[in-house]
Amino acid sequence: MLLEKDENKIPRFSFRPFKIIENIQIASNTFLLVVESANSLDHFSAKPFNFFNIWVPRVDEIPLSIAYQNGKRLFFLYKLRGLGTKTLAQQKVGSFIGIKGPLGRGFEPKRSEKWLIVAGGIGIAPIPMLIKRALELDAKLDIFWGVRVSTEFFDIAKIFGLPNEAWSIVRVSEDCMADFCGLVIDAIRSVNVDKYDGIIAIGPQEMLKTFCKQYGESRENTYVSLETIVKCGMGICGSCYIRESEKLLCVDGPVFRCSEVAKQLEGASA
Amino acid sequence: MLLEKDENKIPRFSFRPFKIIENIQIASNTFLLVVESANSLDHFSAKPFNFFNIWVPRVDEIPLSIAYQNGKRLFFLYKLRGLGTKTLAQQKVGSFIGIKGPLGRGFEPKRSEKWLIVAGGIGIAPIPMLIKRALELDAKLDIFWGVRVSTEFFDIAKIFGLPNEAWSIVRVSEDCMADFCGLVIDAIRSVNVDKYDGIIAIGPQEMLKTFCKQYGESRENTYVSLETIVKCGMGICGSCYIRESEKLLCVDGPVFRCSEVAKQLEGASA
Amino acid sequence: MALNRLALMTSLAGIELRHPLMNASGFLGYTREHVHRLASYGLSAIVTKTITPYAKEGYEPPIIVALRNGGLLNAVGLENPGKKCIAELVEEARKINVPLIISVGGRNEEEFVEVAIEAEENSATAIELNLSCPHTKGYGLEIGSDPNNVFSVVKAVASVTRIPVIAKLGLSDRVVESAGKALEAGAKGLTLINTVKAMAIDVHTLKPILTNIFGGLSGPPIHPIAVRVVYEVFKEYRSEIIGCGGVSSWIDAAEFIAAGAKAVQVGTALALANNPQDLVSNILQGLQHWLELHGYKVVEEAVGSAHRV
Amino acid sequence: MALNRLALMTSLAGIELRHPLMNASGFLGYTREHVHRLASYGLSAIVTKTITPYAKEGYEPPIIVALRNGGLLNAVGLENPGKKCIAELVEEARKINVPLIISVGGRNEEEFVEVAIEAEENSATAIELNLSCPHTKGYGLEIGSDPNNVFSVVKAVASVTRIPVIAKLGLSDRVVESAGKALEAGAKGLTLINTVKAMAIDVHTLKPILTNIFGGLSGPPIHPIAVRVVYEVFKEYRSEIIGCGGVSSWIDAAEFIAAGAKAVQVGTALALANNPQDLVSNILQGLQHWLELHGYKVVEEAVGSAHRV
Ligand SMILES: Cc1cc2nc3c(=O)[nH]c(=O)nc-3n(C[C@H](O)[C@H](O)[C@H](O)COP(=O)(O)OP(=O)(O)OC[C@H]3O[C@@H](n4cnc5c(N)ncnc54)[C@H](O)[C@@H]3O)c2cc1C
Ligand SMILES: Cc1cc2nc3c(=O)[nH]c(=O)nc-3n(C[C@H](O)[C@H](O)[C@H](O)COP(=O)(O)OP(=O)(O)OC[C@H]3O[C@@H](n4cnc5c(N)ncnc54)[C@H](O)[C@@H]3O)c2cc1C
Ligand SMILES: Cc1cc2nc3c(=O)[nH]c(=O)nc-3n(C[C@H](O)[C@H](O)[C@H](O)COP(=O)(O)O)c2cc1C
Ligand SMILES: Cc1cc2nc3c(=O)[nH]c(=O)nc-3n(C[C@H](O)[C@H](O)[C@H](O)COP(=O)(O)O)c2cc1C
Ligand code: FES
Ligand code: FES
Repeated sequence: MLLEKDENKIPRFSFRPFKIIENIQIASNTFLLVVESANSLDHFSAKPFNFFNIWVPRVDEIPLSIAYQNGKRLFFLYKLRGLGTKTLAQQKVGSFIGIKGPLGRGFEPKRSEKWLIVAGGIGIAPIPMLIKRALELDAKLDIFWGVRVSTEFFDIAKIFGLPNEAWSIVRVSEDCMADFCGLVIDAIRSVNVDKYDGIIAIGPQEMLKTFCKQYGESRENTYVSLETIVKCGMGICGSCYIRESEKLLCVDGPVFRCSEVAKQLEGASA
Repeated sequence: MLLEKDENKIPRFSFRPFKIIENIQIASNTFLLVVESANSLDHFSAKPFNFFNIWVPRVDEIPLSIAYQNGKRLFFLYKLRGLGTKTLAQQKVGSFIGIKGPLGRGFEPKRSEKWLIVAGGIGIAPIPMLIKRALELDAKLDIFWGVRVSTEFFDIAKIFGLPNEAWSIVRVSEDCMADFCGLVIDAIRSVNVDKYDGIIAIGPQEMLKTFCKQYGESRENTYVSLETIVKCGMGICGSCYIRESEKLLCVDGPVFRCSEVAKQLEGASA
Repeated sequence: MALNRLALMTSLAGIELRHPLMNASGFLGYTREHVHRLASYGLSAIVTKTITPYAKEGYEPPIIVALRNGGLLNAVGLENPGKKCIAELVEEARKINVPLIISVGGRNEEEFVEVAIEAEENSATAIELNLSCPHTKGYGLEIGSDPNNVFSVVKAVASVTRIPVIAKLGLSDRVVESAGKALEAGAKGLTLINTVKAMAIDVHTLKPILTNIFGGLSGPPIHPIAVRVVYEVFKEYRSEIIGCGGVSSWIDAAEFIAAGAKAVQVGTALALANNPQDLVSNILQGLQHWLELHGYKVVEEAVGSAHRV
Repeated sequence: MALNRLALMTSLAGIELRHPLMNASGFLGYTREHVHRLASYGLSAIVTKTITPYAKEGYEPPIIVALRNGGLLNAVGLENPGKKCIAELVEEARKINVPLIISVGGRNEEEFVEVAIEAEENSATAIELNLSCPHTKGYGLEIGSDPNNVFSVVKAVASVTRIPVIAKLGLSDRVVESAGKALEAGAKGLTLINTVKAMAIDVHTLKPILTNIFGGLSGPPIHPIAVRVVYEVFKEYRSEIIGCGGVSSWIDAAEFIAAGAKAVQVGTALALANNPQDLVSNILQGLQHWLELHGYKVVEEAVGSAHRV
């Protein structure tokens, strides 16, 4: 279920200072960032699939999904890509970064629902937060997580201390070192999706495109969490627009129904 | 008891639009102004002896004591003096004026106390509000109200619908057409002030000066409500400063202990 | 409450407008999808992002940030796809039947003319010359703060286009003089004002927040400055003005109209609103009440009413 | 928490200050009683209301009003009792042992010099030349927006006084150039900035609110503009600067210091605070924490830290 946006935007759209508590590599090319608000009065509550824009001073502003929240502590999982993420990985514990958010709309199952989750690569990032919320909502999640090489895996249950109930995870890797060998999109072919209240996929655009082709046309409750270029995160700069749609990813997303982003995903192959 | 000032000052220090509901002469040279907030969300609660700065557009900004409050309606009693009050008297019912406030600190008896009130002329203005509050606080007020000519009197009980309990009023006029003949300051000479928890005077400076000389030196609980030139009402312009004191009337007043304003009252005779 | 369509109608530089409220340039406005989204807000006209002759990359993020004072600070760097996008924008606006004003930017007269011609050839409704961006080197205020430059750019554009030319001016010492020059050179209307040059420093990292260091301040903080400029310019020339800067309620819009504006642009408040549609309709409802309160039958009668003192 | 007196010490134009926080001119400051009250706030120095040679009546009220955007709008009209009050102010400040900076105003060099001499003869600590009031005809910004005028006024005053001269400049197109001219002419420090010319109209009565129509905008709305000016001027000249404009928390003050200010003035926030003493001590405590956070032992080390990028 797509959630509403928060009320007062001024604090959400400002960079609030957060202190880096941890910033460590946890898998190949993948980092865990833990930050804590420097302002004891700072109050926010992120929802699953909200994201935050992380300001790496003088370098970039990078959108990252909230991986977990614990009071004033925010957790992010990120993959090294270009200058921004690499510079982020160099930030030292104890130093400050600026954080804008929560941005976008949250997304979560309804009470007692059962959802199928398909994550590709770092697409796993928002899932710990989703599990946390599912536990609260008495919902069930079956997660398929696919990566290219199994060194990309890390143990979300252990990192975030998630109890092993109400959710299952099947690991899929192209190097055949996990539960299933191949693409995650192939791994779910055998699953009876009809027994779920909804399904959501998050990962590379190619994967989402295939996913929506297979499941999005016949089923209403098929969602994807997209990526576009996010600059401002505030609905102003227009860089995150969805092709042939009025929607902006940073305001209305990142989660959309497959039907809303058909044209956008088409473009992905180009 | 002097009351604390309100919290957020931005709305108090802005001119909020009020519609004129009534603006009629009720005694010689004396007007009753009733206004109502044009903004249905506007919220304020004035205390006795708070004052408001009334903006008479393009002419002046005039400090007037709150005479009474009834929900969104504010009541003022004013005497014609110069251009500002004369122009105010010409404002038509239905037109708008801007109002800044509540300003200053409020002043009220403590629960179940008994106070002696000495009002000279238009110094009666804040008294209806004080009576209203006294009724709520189960306090008793004995009021002496002196004027020069008895055409200056008006019936505050009737105008504001005040029940005739818990307060008494003795009318004093120099034209000998009232309960007592002479100056109000003479009228109270026969009163045993020791039976009161406190006494407060409001009126012309000369009267306050005499009052403080007589009662202010021996008794701690002797107060006066002063007038000085009030321009901004915000503690900035400095026009309302109290001689040889750190206090500003618009911020710390208009009610002071006699001991705080000795030098100021001295100046009054000059 | 239904809006009184007749009371709210206005016109600006010969453009008929359903009501006085359009978006400010730079809030979306350079793709077909943006135009569509803006139209859904219920605006009476759409102003594009400032378009330069060729695609222009903006600055690296951070490019926009909210400030403690309730305003926004931005240095986007006039990022836009270049004049080639104009055809698509006009087409989209025509489909949904809303007037489209092309905001035009350039480093010199030739560049302004180049984009203006493209706008005209595609039959855009009007042109707004951005002579006022306070933070993009070589553009905007670097040209617009000198009344003579304003004159020559407006003149160059006005003499080659038949669609109305609106000059958008920013805060500068001689803004009133610049306004006069723009009118003299053929501008049919003026948009007043753009953002005000400002900056923000993050005290935890000791770094300027914007990648460009300097940016433009927008939103409620600049509204009283913008009202002042509108008032001064109207007083001097009684010209057709679009008030812009810090409008977030009907009161702000009414202030602009009383100061002399016939139309009003909203930028920052659209981004800070939870629901831009509601924001627009609340402002319009407030304006309509306000007109009724004063017995004005049409917006026109309220324009410049604060000068009748 | 007790303040670390050593860490907060600073100096400006040769004046030793217990900490960086003084009041902005125009908040009280023209009677003995005002000086006393200001001193009770815990400020490190007191700046007087701008003093002109002879008593000057201000405008009729409304002279100051709060705005919806959190700022104040004022046009007091430089009301003051004239230079004769200086002796009393200095005497009071000496009694309570706080440095007193006389803000000096005038319509021409002679008037500035006249008041400056009075200040010097009474042994005031320093002089702040108000070259920046945006709304009083013939005074302030009408002089201060032209760098050559700034030069001649500062030169005239600096050449006849030995006490430090600080030039207070306002927002104008050439403020950086003016700052350079002021320094060249002998100013030992710069106060940046004054209020920004603005206005407010009451939409219910359709009247400009201030009797003077135009006034100066102060408070949080102008802070990012002021930080920008401080940053630009510091970058160019590395001069001694007092940051002024919209400080209402330690963060605002720290931003000024990081931008290049050695001291900070607070005006509007003093008036909007429920308790000015608490405001001052909260800002100072915040600043002290901030210095510690960055490992700075004294304010001086933090000055201009945002330029080290
Ligand atoms: C809503 C959202 C949530 C995201 N959550 C996560 C997450 O939790 N973990 C994670 O590792 N990554 C996440 N990403 C992707 C992450 O933002 C990019 O990896 C990052 O911005 C790359 O920055 P860079 O400077 O390192 O790489 P660059 O050198 O800038 O670019 C590398 C690649 O990243 C893409 N990219 C660059 N900038 C952006 C941008 N501003 N927005 C989107 N994509 C961009 C480009 O298309 C390019 O292919 C998310 C993206 C979005 C839009
Ligand atoms: C806190 C306070 C509460 C007041 N409450 C009331 C009230 O409830 N009813 C009432 O009739 N009057 C009240 N007054 C007095 C009232 O403000 C003045 O009568 C009014 O301002 C005169 O304005 P004017 O333009 O008509 O007269 P002016 O021609 O301006 O002056 C006439 C006289 O009024 C005094 N005065 C002028 N302006 C001011 C000013 N801004 N502040 C104070 N005194 C001024 C002058 O000393 C002068 O003697 C109050 C004054 C103060 C300070
Ligand atoms: C992010 C952003 C981008 C802007 N881009 C432009 C632009 O491209 N062209 C232009 O003329 N003005 C631009 N502006 C200025 C706005 O059009 C407007 O003048 C200013 O924001 C004041 O209005 P507001 O307070 O309603 O936002 C931009 C403003 C912002 C905040
Ligand atoms: C009511 C008022 C009166 C002022 N009077 C003066 C003045 O006499 N001389 C001067 O140099 N600045 C004057 N100023 C400007 C302030 O000193 C200061 O530059 C400005 O208010 C910005 O600071 P702030 O935002 O902290 O108030 C005045 C400001 C206000 C609000
Ligand atoms: S990222 Fe700027 S509009 Fe979405
Ligand atoms: S009236 Fe201005 S300080 Fe009191």
